[in-house]
Amino acid sequence: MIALLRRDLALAVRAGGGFGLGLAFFLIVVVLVPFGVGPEAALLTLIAPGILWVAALLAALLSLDRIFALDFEDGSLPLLATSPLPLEGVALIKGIAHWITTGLPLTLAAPALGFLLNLAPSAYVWLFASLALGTPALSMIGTFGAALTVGLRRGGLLMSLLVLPLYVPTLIFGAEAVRRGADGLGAATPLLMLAGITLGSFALLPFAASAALRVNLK
Amino acid sequence: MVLTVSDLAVARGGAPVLEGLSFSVAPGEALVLRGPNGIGKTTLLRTLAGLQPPIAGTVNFPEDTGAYASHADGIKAQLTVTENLAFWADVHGADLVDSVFEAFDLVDLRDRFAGTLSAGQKRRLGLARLGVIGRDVLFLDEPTVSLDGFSVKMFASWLRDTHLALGGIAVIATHIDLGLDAPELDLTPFKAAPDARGGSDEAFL
Amino acid sequence: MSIWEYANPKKFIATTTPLVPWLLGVSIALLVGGLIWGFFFTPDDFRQGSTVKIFYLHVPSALMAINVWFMMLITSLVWLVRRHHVSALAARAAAPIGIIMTVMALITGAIWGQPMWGTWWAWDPRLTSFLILFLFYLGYMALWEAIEDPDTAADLTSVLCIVGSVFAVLSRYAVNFWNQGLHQPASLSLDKEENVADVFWYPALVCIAGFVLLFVALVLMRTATEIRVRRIKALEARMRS
Amino acid sequence: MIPDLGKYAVEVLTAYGVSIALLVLIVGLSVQRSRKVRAQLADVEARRDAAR
Repeated sequence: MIALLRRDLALAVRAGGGFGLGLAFFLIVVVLVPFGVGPEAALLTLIAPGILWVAALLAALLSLDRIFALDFEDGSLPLLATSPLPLEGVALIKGIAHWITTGLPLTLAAPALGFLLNLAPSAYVWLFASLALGTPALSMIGTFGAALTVGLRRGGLLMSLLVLPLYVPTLIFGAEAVRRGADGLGAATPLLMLAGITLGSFALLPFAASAALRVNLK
Repeated sequence: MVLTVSDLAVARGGAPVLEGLSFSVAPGEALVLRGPNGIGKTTLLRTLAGLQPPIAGTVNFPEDTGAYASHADGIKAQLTVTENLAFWADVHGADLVDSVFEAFDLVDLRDRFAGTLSAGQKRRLGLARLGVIGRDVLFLDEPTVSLDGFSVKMFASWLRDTHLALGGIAVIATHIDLGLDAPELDLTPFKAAPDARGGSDEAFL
Repeated sequence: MSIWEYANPKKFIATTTPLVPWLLGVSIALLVGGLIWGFFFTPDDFRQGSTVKIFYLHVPSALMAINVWFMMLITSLVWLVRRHHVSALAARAAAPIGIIMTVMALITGAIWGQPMWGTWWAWDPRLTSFLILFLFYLGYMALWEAIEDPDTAADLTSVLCIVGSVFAVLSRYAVNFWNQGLHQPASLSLDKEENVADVFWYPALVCIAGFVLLFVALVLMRTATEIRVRRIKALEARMRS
Repeated sequence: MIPDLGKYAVEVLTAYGVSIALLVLIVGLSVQRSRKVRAQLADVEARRDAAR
């Protein structure tokens, strides 16, 4: 399983696309928002938590369809399915690799982008914590969505339609944690919920994803 | 270790394509599948390898000894030849032995990125994967597509002198003569009747 | 004689086809009766005025929107566990009815909300939850449409339905957490004090019965249609080979 | 005939109109598709019987 993780990370680094594109997309969305809503600092402070979370979510969504599609096209997926690796493990590793290549850089870059949106100073630590706890869930849910649509032509659009409603709870708790942190309220509850969603996703969704993969490989 | 198939029926897209197949392959032997396009060679190989369930009958061989290979060979263009092979060896918990590079004429290509290889070289790399994963029962679907005559000979001799000589088993679907001393199985007589039972759409007929 | 006998497609069609016109007739009679009763013969609410009449549409459609999804969850599980085709097809047949019910609950809710809260749309937890439910229905139906092989589609949509149900419940909780809301508590409560006055309640019960029967009739008819589509596919596949 | 709906007449009538339209829509679509598929199936069965 470590070999698979190493290979996926090496591929992400060498193919470019992996780390760079998601981050660039995140940056562009965050830069575009003030053009849309106006430069007023107070307004930006108010909406910054939500914008940062929505932008991170969209950036994570962007690279989801590559999770399995590339391995499906070149035939790696059936070979992995007949290898000694359990398919549940493959799905789990794919989710982790996606998080390392998109969720982790987004989490690290988000505080820097917070300055652009005039995020309240008290909110930075909460922004970082909520993204660190929440983005793994985004990756794992996305892995499940990618497994559902792996055999489909033009599966990307359909996958967004399937995955985005599943992202609702993560988004709500994530943005709420930052908002409460910014207002100086206790953000422990939403953070705990985020951690719960992430743990639950990692515990259960690999099974659902591997079930979907088996059906799609038939 | 024997591969035993008894009264097997397989389906493609829910409809039965082959039925009543029984054969066994002993260690050190190969079986070549013949039959016109669309008869179900790929479907049969995928079923044997466990990628899809049979609709009737059984396939028996020791667990975790089978490997499937088709023309899509899971080669990553961004990895070097060695890295590609090392990955598959690692996944199967096997060691990457140097003799594989010689057997498949990849010695000079070791550090080249797979993306820069020609189609034939890529196929050789894909087949070399079979040499590093340490699996005994191989299910090969048209393994020689886009190989030149020389490479076909090289693959055939690896199969004969290394894999089968060490007691391996191979079931091969191919249209060309590999020069193996292997029995052939023509699938045409096993074509499923139009009203064959057991397809997933049976309840609707 | 077990209930699973009706999971045979032919038996299902033979049994349900004669029932459908009767069910459809009774449900339409109940709906017309209940709605006329509610529309013409109930007084206006002292606080909400005549808008209370929307109640007879809003509550049954909202109830159905959730219960149809619940039925899809159960039939999906039955398909995954027992592999009865009729079960998977019933889930497929129910989804479009569910989405219509969800849209109806959203629209009547918005129209009702306008005079009561002064806005067409409020990000109220209940309304928002229905909007999310609408998205779930949309994704579920889109997945059915996108996959060619019917058994693959049945498997994948069933898995989606189960995972989706878990996340739908999570969303409901999350949305509650996010906004406390303007909506009155659910009208259908066993607690007498909170309950709506009987004058409003009896015609509403008739309407709910009408909605339920209409759903049953439609689901039986649509499942039979899906079975026939599969039969056409199966016959054509066999004729080609 | 129509009871006095007071100042909310427009809202109540729109709600009833839209809802009834939606119900008619789903019933109509279901019935129409059922008819079409039945005809198609009859056609396919006839062709199969002819081929036998």
